[in-house]
Amino acid sequence: MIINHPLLGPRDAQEFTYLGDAALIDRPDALSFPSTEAALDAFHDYLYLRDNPAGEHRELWFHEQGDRSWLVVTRNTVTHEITKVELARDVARAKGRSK
Amino acid sequence: MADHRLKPITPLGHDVPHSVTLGPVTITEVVDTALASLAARMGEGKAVADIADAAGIPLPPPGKAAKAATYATFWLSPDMWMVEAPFATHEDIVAILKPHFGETASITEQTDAWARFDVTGADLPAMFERLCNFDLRAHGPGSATRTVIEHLGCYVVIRAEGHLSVIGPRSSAASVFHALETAARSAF
Amino acid sequence: MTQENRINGGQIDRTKTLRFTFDGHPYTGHPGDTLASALLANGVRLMGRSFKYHRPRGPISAGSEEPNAIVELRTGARQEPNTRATVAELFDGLEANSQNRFPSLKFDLMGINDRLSPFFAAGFYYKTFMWPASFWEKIYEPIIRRAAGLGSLTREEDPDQYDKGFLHCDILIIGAGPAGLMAALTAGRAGARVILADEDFRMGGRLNAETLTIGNHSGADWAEDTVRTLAQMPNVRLMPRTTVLGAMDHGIYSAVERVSDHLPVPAPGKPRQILWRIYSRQAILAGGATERPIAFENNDRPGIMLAGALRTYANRYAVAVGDRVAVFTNNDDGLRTATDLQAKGIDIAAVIDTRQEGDLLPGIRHLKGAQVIDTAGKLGLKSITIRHANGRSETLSVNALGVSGGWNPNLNIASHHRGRPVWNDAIHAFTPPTDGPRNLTAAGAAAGALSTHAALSTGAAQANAALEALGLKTHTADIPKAEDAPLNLTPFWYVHEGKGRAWIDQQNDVTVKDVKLAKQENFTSVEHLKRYTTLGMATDQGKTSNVTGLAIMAELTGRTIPQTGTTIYRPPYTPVAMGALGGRSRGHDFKPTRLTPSHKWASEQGAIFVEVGMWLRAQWFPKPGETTWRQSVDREVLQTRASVGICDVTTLGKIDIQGRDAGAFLDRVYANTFSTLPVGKVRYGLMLREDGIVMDDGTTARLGENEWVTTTTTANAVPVFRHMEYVRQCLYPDMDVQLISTTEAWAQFSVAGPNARKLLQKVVDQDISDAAFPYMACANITVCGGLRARLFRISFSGELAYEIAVPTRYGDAMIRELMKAGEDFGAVAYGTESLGVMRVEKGHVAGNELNGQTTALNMGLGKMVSKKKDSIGMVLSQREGLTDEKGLRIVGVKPVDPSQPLTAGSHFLDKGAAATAANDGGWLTSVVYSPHLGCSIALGYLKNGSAGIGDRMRAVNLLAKTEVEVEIVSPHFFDPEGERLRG
Amino acid sequence: MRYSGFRVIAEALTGHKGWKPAWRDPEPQASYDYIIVGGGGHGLATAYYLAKEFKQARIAVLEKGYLGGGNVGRNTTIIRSNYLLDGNEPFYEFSLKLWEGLEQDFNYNAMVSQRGIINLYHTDAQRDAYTRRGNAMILHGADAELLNRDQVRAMYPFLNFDNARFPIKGALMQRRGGTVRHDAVAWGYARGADQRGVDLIQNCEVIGIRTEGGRVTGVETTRGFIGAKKVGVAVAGSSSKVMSHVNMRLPMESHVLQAFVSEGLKPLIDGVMTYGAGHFYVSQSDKGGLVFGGDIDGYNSYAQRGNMPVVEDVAEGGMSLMPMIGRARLLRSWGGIMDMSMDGSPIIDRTHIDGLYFNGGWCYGGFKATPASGWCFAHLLATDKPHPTATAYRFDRFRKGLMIDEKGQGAQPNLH
Repeated sequence: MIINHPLLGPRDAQEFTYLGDAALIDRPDALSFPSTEAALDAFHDYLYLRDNPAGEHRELWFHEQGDRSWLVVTRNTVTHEITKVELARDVARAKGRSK
Repeated sequence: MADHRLKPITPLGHDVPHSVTLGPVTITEVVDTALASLAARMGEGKAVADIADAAGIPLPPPGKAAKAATYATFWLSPDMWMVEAPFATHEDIVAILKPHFGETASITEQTDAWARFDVTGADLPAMFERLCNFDLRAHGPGSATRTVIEHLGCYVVIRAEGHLSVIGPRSSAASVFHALETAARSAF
Repeated sequence: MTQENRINGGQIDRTKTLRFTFDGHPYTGHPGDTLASALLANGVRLMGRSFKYHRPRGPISAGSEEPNAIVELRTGARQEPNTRATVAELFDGLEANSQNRFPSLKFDLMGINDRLSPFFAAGFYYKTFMWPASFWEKIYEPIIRRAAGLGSLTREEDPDQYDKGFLHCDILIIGAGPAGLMAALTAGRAGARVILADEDFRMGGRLNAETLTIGNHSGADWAEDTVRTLAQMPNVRLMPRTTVLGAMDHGIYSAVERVSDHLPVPAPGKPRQILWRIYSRQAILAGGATERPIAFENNDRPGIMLAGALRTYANRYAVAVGDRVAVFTNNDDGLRTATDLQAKGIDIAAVIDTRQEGDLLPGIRHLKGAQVIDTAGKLGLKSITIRHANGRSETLSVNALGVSGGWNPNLNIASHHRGRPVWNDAIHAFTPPTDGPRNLTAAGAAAGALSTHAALSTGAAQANAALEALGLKTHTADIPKAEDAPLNLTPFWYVHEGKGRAWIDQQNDVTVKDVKLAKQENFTSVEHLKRYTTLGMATDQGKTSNVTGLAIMAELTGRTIPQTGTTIYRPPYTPVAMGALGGRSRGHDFKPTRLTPSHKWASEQGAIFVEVGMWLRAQWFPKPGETTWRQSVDREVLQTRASVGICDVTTLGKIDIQGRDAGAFLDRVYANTFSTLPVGKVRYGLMLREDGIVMDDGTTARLGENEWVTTTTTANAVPVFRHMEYVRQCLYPDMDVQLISTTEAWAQFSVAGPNARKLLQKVVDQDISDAAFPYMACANITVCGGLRARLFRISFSGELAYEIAVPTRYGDAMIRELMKAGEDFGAVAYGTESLGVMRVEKGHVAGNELNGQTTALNMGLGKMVSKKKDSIGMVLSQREGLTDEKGLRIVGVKPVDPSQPLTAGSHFLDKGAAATAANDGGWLTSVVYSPHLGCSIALGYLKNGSAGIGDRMRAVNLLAKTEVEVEIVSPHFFDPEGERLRG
Repeated sequence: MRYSGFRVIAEALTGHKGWKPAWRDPEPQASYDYIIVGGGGHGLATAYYLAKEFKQARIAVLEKGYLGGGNVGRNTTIIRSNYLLDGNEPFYEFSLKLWEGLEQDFNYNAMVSQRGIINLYHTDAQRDAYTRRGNAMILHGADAELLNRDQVRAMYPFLNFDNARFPIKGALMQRRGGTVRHDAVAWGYARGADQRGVDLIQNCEVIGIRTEGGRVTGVETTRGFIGAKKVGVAVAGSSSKVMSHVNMRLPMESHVLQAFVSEGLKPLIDGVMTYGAGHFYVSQSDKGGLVFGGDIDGYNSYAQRGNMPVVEDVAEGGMSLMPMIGRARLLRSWGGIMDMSMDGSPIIDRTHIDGLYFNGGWCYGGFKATPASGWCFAHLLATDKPHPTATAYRFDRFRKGLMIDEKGQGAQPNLH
């Protein structure tokens, strides 16, 4: 596969390490829950449950053998066609994540 | 140059840099360059660019290398570059760079993290197509990229027509060198 | 023997004669021959035996689709089983042997299977050999396994090298027949970067096999001219002997180039083959088509071939397979064989044409509406029996028969993304799918355009389409004049008459009867048909048989052929040597080797090295007179604890962390708090995965207000760095943190033992007295008169200890300097074994305890997980299953009888408890021999362990049938109060 | 119709006219007591045991393609019970015991062949881990042996003992491990189920699950609605797709695993072998092909095909372990879709919908589990209680922190 890196252009996917669903960016804030149980529920859903779609999938790839950017790649899991590649940092910021 | 009694060895374990010529190419260990990573602190991109400009340190865009009088650089990561300088005058490169950048940048010594092999000769693409997926036929001098050579992440910096550097992890210098030699023998 | 079947013409170099042997008999051939063509020239038709029935077989093709003529090529370690004689390029001194026969090809005892064939119908083995149960492994299967298989490997290491590489192009053209050549010419002239790959050693495809003309040239001459023109273009790369194996994602194609297979041995330093990954922006499949046979009784005798192959042998290789030949066809292309061969002076006995309509060939006995219903000739064809349209039978004496049931486009690569082939009623064959790999089109016969003219024009058209897609200027090419005859095929798959066997898949001996049986037993899905009968599973992957088989199934089930569908086309297009896929990564080059900065010195000391991930580390340093490793390790440990020892610890991962938020960042990635650490201090950190399990541990030093350096375990250096980047970029994108690995930049040595400070003070330029440099201090210092260095007062051994780091190029000098400075104290170098002994004595966890399944609580470090801040893993570490009071706890273990050795991996059982899972009390993780305690000691995870301190249990190793009575003790065997490291 | 050697001989002598269809092709009925979604190995085994062992009736298996077309028809045919953890080992040992009597049980020769499996080790730490595992296996009633280097060498002298980057130091061996002819497993269960009245309905894809008041009432299919009292889903590879019909998000991802077979070769490798220093495992089929594989491609995929990096990685491992295979040729590759779960272990459990049951998450180890998976799923469907060997395979183990993580990789499916 080839991932069209937003900064570096087309790169062989072999240079990357795959993590999984880009929803992993949406990590809950551990200190924001009224109870430990509520925190456990939220973290369970966050860490363990996946949409796992047959079709378009936003997912995290790390350019391990390249520039060490984490990317959010929008890829079809049936055809492997890639339609969008973004820097994960930009995506995280767009989702309102900061420090 | 620090005045101490320790004698360095090259990445391949020699007292002087090793060199070999195979057909039209020559592969040489290069140890006379000091390296440091230069990373702009959050929100300091402009400041770092200005300081670098004043200090004679070019900051090339992604995929590129650049050279000025004393310093040469190539792009590493977003807001991060590798700075090269003559070892003889810049052995403690961090100590030299830091005063320029102060708290605007994070600077880390990288000199001995890497083993550099310069490859010179005609038809380098014929050799490198057996090593990595970096398309040398489509990239000219001033290109720099990280690529995988024999499972190792290495930087390839094209210095000039018929001259490039392979900069690989120092601990694996022998493996990188062996890969270069094997590819040269296979290609030529 | 003297090439008795050689005729005039052909593309062979008669000026040179090549000698070769087959089954030990010497023969001769010429450059340009394949093994098969040379054998046929010498009158040898019998080249192999079939898989199941051991039927005598000769080649049916002249290409890579060959199912029958497969041989063991070369001898010794280079012996290469299952090599298709039809594509093996002849070289001087070639040695080949037939395979899957005993004792000889002509007399094969396993031929008995042919007599017993009624018992070996499709799937028979699923229905028997079940009783008694134990007989399968002992009796039935060994017999079956011995009989199975085709060629053999020598079991010797393949002596040849293989290479791998990467090529880039605008347009990849697969196949250099008329379509591919025309496409290359068009794209090349337009200036595109073109790669033209063809599996043959001679480009031209069918043009080399035909007498057709292009313009004013013979097709073969046109091909040669065109190849010469293309070779002049710097933007065109010609790759003969290169098979494109498969279509991967996003325009990447795998291909193998046979660099040296046409040579006796590869030239020095040169590979036998190269595996290429070709990165293309556009690709054109111009791989031609494969002729398919018609099934009829005894259609598998040597001498019976595809009609096009008979032409190839005559026109390209100048070989008359027989001197009296018949042709059996359902289409006009088959007629060409008759006319071509007749023009070569070969006697055409008859053309048996299943079609009623159409013109008759002049000057040839052309029988319309006729069929071949049987053949004779045990080791080679002697005669055929035909049935005329009027029902009359006739036997014709012939020694070669060409069969043509039509042509199947070689669409495989276009279907590698599982696109379904499309049935084309004009040629009665499947053509490439419409939903094939993106940016791949097909041209020529591969696209179903079977005439020469169609090949040339579709080749040019697809090249222009590709150019347009690339935004390049198209090139209007003149299409030279060429034949454009239709195929005129009337489908005819098999002769219905006859009680005998009519082969479909010749190698695997799948016959029409087997397809009928599959239908009878309801294995009617095309996948069931394949799997039940083994149709198409042989080395040719059914290139000549699949479509015929499924067409017959379609007829039997009353479905259409497209309704029946095909099985799935999978890479590789033709079988590919494992060596090529493995490339250079084998033997010692399987993975890169990482050497420590002190490697050269350690080698000089005669150190024993051990693989630790990619690293080679000194395991121990034997001294003269030491005969066992224990003697060396005991000495190293005792001397370190008594005085001082030095160990290269460079392999630990080092990550430089800078930025104004570095402290806050560390608080997130580590379970404990770092932001409060003063400058100049080091702290131990515990890193959790988000699921609350321990990921890694190590120390982090604060060298400046915004400058930190973290160490990771050797094994986790890469994943920890990746994880930190993930936290930095994906979770906290606005934190001011910069990361870079400095693992290799510094040579780092541990100096441990009561005399560590005294030793170090001899090389360190600054004061490192306890007051100036207390426990857990760190600083940038200089050594040996001014070399920049880093010093950390940390201890893994439990001794007064430091880690000192210098730039890697000075690591070799540093270890020599340290050893020299230590001479007064009897300093020793120690390796990983001693490191392990001392850390177990101190109860420090390492890899065997940090196994990805254990928690901080398990390790007795539960208190380190701060609940006051958000850190990765903090929340989920609180789950009930991970906080069970009765869960695993780390313990120390000692044998009650000190003379008894412990074994890591032994399980705890209570005294008297049966060895069952219900009584499993945990296991011993790490075992060392402690020279201080004079016995084996261990760390272990014990269920409900904290309650068991002082108890006695059994450490049982059921694998070795040993057990040791042990005492459960604190994991801190040595200096539990830690007085020594503060000394 | 009963299969036997006598029958084969009798049929051979009479032109094979008497063989009956291996199974019927019935039209779906309006409703069933049990619908098993998925006619792969696990689904067919479930139906077979439901009928045979749990004496249930009115059972249908719905298969979107052809019977046995799932991963049971696309794997490397290995059986073994060499697991480490308490949650797994009893189940896989139960499965191995079922394999040992399977062919006589369902009257079909699936060529269950216990030629042994060895896991090579190359470091002391791997040896220690295998010692721990081998002991755990024996404690659970399985067989295990630890071989030293010489013992491995005696068994397979052609491995790379002298020129290896990571020298072989020994192996964990399970002699009862081996291989089974994979398609025959599906066919044997299918035929056995059909003979016991189970309707096997091919080309019938489930496109919806109908519920009423929190209870399942049937399934929507490409051949219309079919009512059911209980629905068991056994569609590994497509689990998330099917369970999304009831809005369930599962603790798993779908990944592609490639596998490979060489051309037929005369016998070389008797048993099954896994390389401990690279991603490579191999056995040799009764037809002579080397059947081998390695790691998953590592990215979410439903494409049933992979890419070159894994092909090369596997070949590198193979060449490093057995340099003699350089001149053997890879004949065919294929790709199957795995339910890669969050801890590498499966799920056999009820769902939040009454009457809807789930079986999946088999990662790349589902084939060896086929008999026990079918048996335990049938047990759950018939009795509403988990089988004693499958009590750990619950959905809520992640919430409770009771993961069954053999490899210790945590909640990242592609690492298991």
